[in-house]
Amino acid sequence: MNEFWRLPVNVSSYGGDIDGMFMLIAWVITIVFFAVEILLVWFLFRYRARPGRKAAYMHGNSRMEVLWTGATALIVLFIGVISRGLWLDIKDPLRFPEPGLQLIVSAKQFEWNTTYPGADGQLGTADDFIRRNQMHVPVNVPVRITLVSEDVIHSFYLPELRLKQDAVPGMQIPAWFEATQTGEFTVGCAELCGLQHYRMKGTLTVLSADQFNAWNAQQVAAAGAAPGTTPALAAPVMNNEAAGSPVVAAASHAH
Amino acid sequence: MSTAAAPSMEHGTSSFGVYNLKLGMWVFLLSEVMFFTGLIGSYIILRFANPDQFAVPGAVLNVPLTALNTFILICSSVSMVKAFADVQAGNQAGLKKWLLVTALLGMVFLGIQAIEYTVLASEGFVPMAERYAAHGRAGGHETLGGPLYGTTFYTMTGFHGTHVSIGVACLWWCVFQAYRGRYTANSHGGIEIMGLYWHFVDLVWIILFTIVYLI
Amino acid sequence: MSTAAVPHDTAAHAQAHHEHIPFIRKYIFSTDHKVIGIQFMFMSLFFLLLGGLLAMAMRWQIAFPYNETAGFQGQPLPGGDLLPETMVVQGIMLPEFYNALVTMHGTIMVFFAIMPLLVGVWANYLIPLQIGAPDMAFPRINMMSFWLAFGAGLLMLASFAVTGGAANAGWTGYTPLSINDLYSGVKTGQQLWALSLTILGFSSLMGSVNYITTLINMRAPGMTWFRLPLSTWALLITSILILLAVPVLAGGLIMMFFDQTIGTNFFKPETGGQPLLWQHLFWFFGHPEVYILILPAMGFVSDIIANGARKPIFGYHAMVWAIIAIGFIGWIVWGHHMFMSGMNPMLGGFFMVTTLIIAVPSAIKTFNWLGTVWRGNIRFHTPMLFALSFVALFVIGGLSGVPLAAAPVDIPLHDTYFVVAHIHYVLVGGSLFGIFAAITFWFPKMFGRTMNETLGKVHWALTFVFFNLTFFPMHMLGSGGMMRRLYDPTQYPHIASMQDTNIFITWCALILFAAQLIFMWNFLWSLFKGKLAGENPWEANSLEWTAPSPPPHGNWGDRVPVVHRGPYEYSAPGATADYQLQTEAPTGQPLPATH
Amino acid sequence: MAEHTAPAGAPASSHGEHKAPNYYLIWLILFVVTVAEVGVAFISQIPKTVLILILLAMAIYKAFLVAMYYMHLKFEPRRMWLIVTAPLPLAVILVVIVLREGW
Repeated sequence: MNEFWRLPVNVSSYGGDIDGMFMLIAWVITIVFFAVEILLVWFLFRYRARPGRKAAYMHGNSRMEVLWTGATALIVLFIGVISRGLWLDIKDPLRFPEPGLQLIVSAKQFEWNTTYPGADGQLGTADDFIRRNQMHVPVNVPVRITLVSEDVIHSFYLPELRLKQDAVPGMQIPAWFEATQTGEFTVGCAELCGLQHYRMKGTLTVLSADQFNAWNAQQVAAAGAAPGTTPALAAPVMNNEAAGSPVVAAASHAH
Repeated sequence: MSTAAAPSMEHGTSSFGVYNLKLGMWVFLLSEVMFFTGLIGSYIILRFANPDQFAVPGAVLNVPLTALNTFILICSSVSMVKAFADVQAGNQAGLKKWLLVTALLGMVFLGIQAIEYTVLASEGFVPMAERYAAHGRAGGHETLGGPLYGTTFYTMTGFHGTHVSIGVACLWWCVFQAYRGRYTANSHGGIEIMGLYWHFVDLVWIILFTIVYLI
Repeated sequence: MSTAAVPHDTAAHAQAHHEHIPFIRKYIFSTDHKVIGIQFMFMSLFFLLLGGLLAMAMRWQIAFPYNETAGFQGQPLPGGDLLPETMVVQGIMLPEFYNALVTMHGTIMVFFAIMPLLVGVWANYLIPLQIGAPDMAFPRINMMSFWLAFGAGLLMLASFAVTGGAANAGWTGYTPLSINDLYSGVKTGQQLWALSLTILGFSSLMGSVNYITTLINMRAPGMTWFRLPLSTWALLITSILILLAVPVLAGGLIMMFFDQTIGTNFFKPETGGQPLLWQHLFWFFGHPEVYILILPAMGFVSDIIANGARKPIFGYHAMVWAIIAIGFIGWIVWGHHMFMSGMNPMLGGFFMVTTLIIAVPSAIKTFNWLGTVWRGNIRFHTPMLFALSFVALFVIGGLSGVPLAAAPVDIPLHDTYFVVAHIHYVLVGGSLFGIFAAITFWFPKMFGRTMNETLGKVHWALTFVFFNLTFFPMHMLGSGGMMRRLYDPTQYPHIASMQDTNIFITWCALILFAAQLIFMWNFLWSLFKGKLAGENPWEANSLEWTAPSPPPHGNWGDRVPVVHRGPYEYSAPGATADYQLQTEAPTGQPLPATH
Repeated sequence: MAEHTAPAGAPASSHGEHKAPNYYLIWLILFVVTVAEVGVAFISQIPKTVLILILLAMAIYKAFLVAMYYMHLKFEPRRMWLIVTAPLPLAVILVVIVLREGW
């Protein structure tokens, strides 16, 4: 079935749950699909018009109505109930795991800029550094990102990490992922954002912890050598709730 | 095939006891409710998101003047309903008189709104203003609100004003028809739906006045 | 009634001067609901063709992009030389033109093809005929409704010719891309887009005020609510949805237009405006709109399947309540279009549950259609084939909605070709097949001649096969991670690896498009040369089949039909034929004890 | 197709049975409530939330009066109410759900 649906390779901690849920639903709807279509084709064949025959005269059957209404309701409610927890695990900031790394991903036509906390491990300080269209993260560490946009709506899409989240100008939207394998993966834009939308792509490089620390140290050194890197969150944020508050706190979205 | 003599176009087989024209107007007003829901809803949402952009009541907008305008619109509603009552009672003179009063009151409302807009604009309060100060009334040049204030104020009151303008035009048409003797005690659907529209516009203003000017 | 045998066409035709209405009043500025319906049909079939052409150009670009670094040589767009340099340069489509194609294909198909084909055509044509009324409640407002829609269509077409080209921010027009030409490169086109849709909204409102009033007030004697054909029921609920949803869109569009032109700030984030507010307003309209686009087709299909199976519709009351339920629940599901938009995740949970619940009335309808063909005596005429295909394809479209409705599964699927496949299964496999069924079914009533059955069946077979070959593989492209609206999908390695599928889809889409030319030919040929149809060529029950074909202005002259029974009395025991017109008086003959 | 005509019987059947309400009394109430609204709005002692609720209640009461008496809804058949109140839940749904966004 994975082959049939051509799912991209999964390197996300919660990707397995999403894929499992997808497969479960895929099986349910495949069974329903075959049941209904085979029944339909069989009826069409069995009850095709023949001379001298007359159709049955009936107006319905209440018990059948109750039966298929109830059965459908049960199936969809079951799907709803099992989906809800997973949805909140992935999207509700209150349920996010303790992050090992916090990043700001700022979208603009047509690039993804990732702000790293720099030497002090704090975002929003002078030693932050920015990488364009290149994201480096350590493996097996929950990464919390805050999505902002400088111009229009973009959608931050990591197919292999089963993550998609729009970046909306004027909002700071939290998201998280945890990569389970090292390697290079796709960063794409899933929301039409202008002429070069199709080229708004980047690379996510998942490194081992040691490699990541080495890479980070190297970047920090380079950034220190060339001071004056603008601090993160250059995007003008008019949202009153977020204005002036620290990045990560603001990201947790008052409900 | 069994058939029956066709009823006239206006009768039909009614299951609501309401004739076509009136039912059609009510149905149309429902869509108007949703239209103003979109506008007022957007206002509420934008205001909740940006409370600092909206000035306190009276700081920018001239509440006494608008209260007078509200009063005028309420008066026009009562004159409209009197016109309807008179045509039902067969009182042609009363119909003409009250229709004229209604149309004139509607025009006074529009006139006052035009004055209000002119004064506000001269103070720098325009739909696209980034920042503005209300010279004169609030004293000094301090910033009283943000860009969304003007945007929403003019859009909402402007759309209401457009509705009033359309209403006034239709009222004059009714006046014209009334003078031609078009409406009788037995045939006055035009006056009734005119009234429905006019009262609806009044009703919307009652809500707008409270939400935009007083809160 | 004497006109019964004389077919007259809406196209310029000599027979017009048999009656003493001047040509322009009879065919152009007509207040006859049937002429207005036919006018809507010609207009929207034109837009359907245009929207299809735009899709073909898009498919060509997707299959044959120029991306030599990744090893894709590209193919010049056939006929691209005819287009100006602002769209196609030396056979290579420009990204801005591609984005305009994406936008205009969606806009034209949804607003100017499918919606008028379902509502403008059939609500006008069928409602008075099926309820036994001489015309609409407000015939002149009805005429204005058509001409406003026509004007809106012209405006939309004009946007291709203005500087900067047509709108290119997607048919959903997400702000701020759609309000700022610094971001999209399109100024006038985007303004025309908002303006045209606002005008079309007014047209739809006029129409639905008319339909609702007519349906409530002008039913023939004996036509109780539960004797209405399901087409009419569906059109009633659709009209209510239009009435209450379209003004919200119109409000949003006007705000958008002000943002674009006079510099207001509703959707501008830099001044505190809310881009997501537009999405909420758009989808608050947009989801009822989805049901506006499918409910009427469900109604037509119910009528046609009962007719083809020669059997009463299974569970008439359940069908009616399912339509009403879809109409109600449709108002509280719009957030599933915004699962990834950054809205409150708690809301996401709420919308997921409501969305899944809507599967229940859809399932009720599907099973009732199955129940209708069960133990029938099925005649496979062209409308029946399209109606049955509607059921088969709606099942796929409905089921593919389930993974999209389950919010966590939607995370990888959102904004991918899975969604494209889903919407096309519903809008083409569903609505358009329903439209083809309806056109072939009521064509004899409209024009007094039947369409050619052989051509009809060839058209059906090709459409059915190539529709599935075109759209089914898109599901896998989507679960494989191919995003929507990509000018050059080969830019992404994981999509480039599926490029052979894209090429296959494009060829199938071209054949699908070509198959529609058969329909066009059949339609035009049958207008003039089709076999003459009597009053009731399909041996159906509902009231329109008691009027002459085509019905004269006023439908039944100075009489109205009196209704004695429901619209689905097929194969009733004791009846002389296997159908009984709704006007057939009760015989008083006792029913036999057994059958 | 005279769209401006009421049928002969219609007004009698839909309005004949009730006594015309006292339009001037309604007008007086509307006037008094409007004055009260403006007055209340400028009393700064009242907490903001309470003030908003009071003002909204007054506005809705006025709107209710206009609809019931001037638009004669009180004298329409009950099933008209079904039609007329249909969009109100939708209006509430739209505003409440979008506000739940947490902006």
